[in-house]
Amino acid sequence: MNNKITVKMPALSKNEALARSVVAFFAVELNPTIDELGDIKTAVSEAVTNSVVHGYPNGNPGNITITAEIENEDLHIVIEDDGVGIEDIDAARQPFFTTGKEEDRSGMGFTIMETFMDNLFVENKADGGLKVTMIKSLKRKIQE
Amino acid sequence: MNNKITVKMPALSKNEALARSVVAFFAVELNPTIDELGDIKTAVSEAVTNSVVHGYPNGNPGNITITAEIENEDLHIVIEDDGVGIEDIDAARQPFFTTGKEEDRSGMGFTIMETFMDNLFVENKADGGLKVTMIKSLKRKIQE
Amino acid sequence: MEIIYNRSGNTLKVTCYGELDENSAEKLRSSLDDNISASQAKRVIIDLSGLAFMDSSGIGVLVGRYKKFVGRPVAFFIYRPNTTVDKILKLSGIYTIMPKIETA
Amino acid sequence: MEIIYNRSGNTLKVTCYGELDENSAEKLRSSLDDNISASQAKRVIIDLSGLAFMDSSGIGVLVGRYKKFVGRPVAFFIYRPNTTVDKILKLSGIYTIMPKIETA
Ligand SMILES: Nc1ncnc2c1ncn2[C@@H]1O[C@H](COP(=O)(O)OP(=O)(O)O)[C@@H](O)[C@H]1O
Ligand SMILES: Nc1ncnc2c1ncn2[C@@H]1O[C@H](COP(=O)(O)OP(=O)(O)O)[C@@H](O)[C@H]1O
Repeated sequence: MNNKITVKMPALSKNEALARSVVAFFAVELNPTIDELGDIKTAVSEAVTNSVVHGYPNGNPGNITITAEIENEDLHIVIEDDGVGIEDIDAARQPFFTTGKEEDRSGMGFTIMETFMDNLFVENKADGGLKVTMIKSLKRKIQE
Repeated sequence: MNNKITVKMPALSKNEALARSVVAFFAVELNPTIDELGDIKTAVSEAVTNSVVHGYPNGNPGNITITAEIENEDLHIVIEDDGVGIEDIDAARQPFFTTGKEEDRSGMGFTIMETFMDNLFVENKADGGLKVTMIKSLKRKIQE
Repeated sequence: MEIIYNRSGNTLKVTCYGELDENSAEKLRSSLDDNISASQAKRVIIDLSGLAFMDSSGIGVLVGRYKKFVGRPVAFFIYRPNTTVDKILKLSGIYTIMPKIETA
Repeated sequence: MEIIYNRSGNTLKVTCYGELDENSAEKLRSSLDDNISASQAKRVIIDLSGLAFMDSSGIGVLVGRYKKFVGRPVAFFIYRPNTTVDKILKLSGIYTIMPKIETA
């Protein structure tokens, strides 16, 4: 039976650490290296932080839903919010692009997700909000 | 805004550690002592293990849903499964009562939950399965 | 869950590391059965100081070992449980069949 | 997130402990601004070896400090990032404005 967890929490700053830790804990089943675990935690943190910082600009934060699933030796992670979504996704994915305060945001979130994971899909949901899907393959390249 | 997380996972042995760890991580916001955190982890582990061991006796495990919520200085935890439920809940809550293999199960699960938490409610769900609600008050008795 | 054995004279000391729950209980159960039988020790000291976590599945393992070896010339002792584990062990009344000892 | 400062001559060494994310970024940001201004140091060495985690919020803090103090007589250096943090810092190109140093 493929293992799968779903975690739902309000889009609050203080939940960022919980979010990345749960996914990291879950991923341990796939026996990742410390560096792979660091990649996964960082990518999850970027997506979750985006929902917290950009998803609900009018205050009144809604939820973030995180799904992590193991399929064969791949870790599939989906991070969704019910916020405002992104008008031009291609532009938003460019390195250094940010609509945040330049003092705070580097515009490197999507670039980090893309670099640290094997696949990244970003889409607006039909009913509003952003859905980020990332896949990390933890197949051991060299048989150990 | 009161913080609240919901975690859903299949009722598998290997998820027991994840379940109690998520709740413990969440509870840290209430600034518990190490002993209080031990109580919470243990009580959650008992309820989750029950869903794994007793909830789905015919194989084919369904889901466990865990909700943890902070209300004032209380931690509310709800653990639900969609399994067979319990025919005689009063009997099941007695110390040493078990329908499990005597070699493995001590029958102390509910007793531990009751002792370690401030409130414990156990009920069968209308649509099948068990719902266990526990509350731990983390009010500091002596002002620090 | 890691399990380390130390034999000295008639005493077998078992030290458990990690988390003891339903998922890891079977490993400890079969390890204890094999090693206690093979050792023919008269005293088995179960050192719990390395356990970061234990729930009632641990009680199941301990009571089960007592029942399995009862009538044979072996006595069990529990050593250094942490606060939470100690509370569980007290609740279960296990110290009446496996006394807690202060030195090992 | 804990932040420790060590002054020696013209150099201020900042050591960060814990996790640096969006939630903790503001604490580091205002702490750096206050302490760098007060110290009037010429070199600020940011020791990241104690960080268990950092995401791009950390880049935001670092680039922000660079921009704030640019034109003033203070240079920033980065010291001992872990593998994952080093990858992020390289990606962001920050080493061109805050060189990584091997000894501090
Ligand atoms: N969940 C989201 N909801 C709304 N907008 C988002 C979301 N995630 C990202 N964005 C938009 O995409 C831009 C780029 O995101 P990112 O690369 O992570 O950089 P940063 O977060 O530093 O701005 C953001 O500035 C924001 O405009
Ligand atoms: N989630 C559940 N679904 C079905 N039955 C349950 C559930 N939880 C507990 N029970 C029943 O209640 C009994 C007592 O539970 P407990 O006190 O935890 O002891 P133990 O798990 O050691 O048997 C179990 O043996 C089982 O018959």
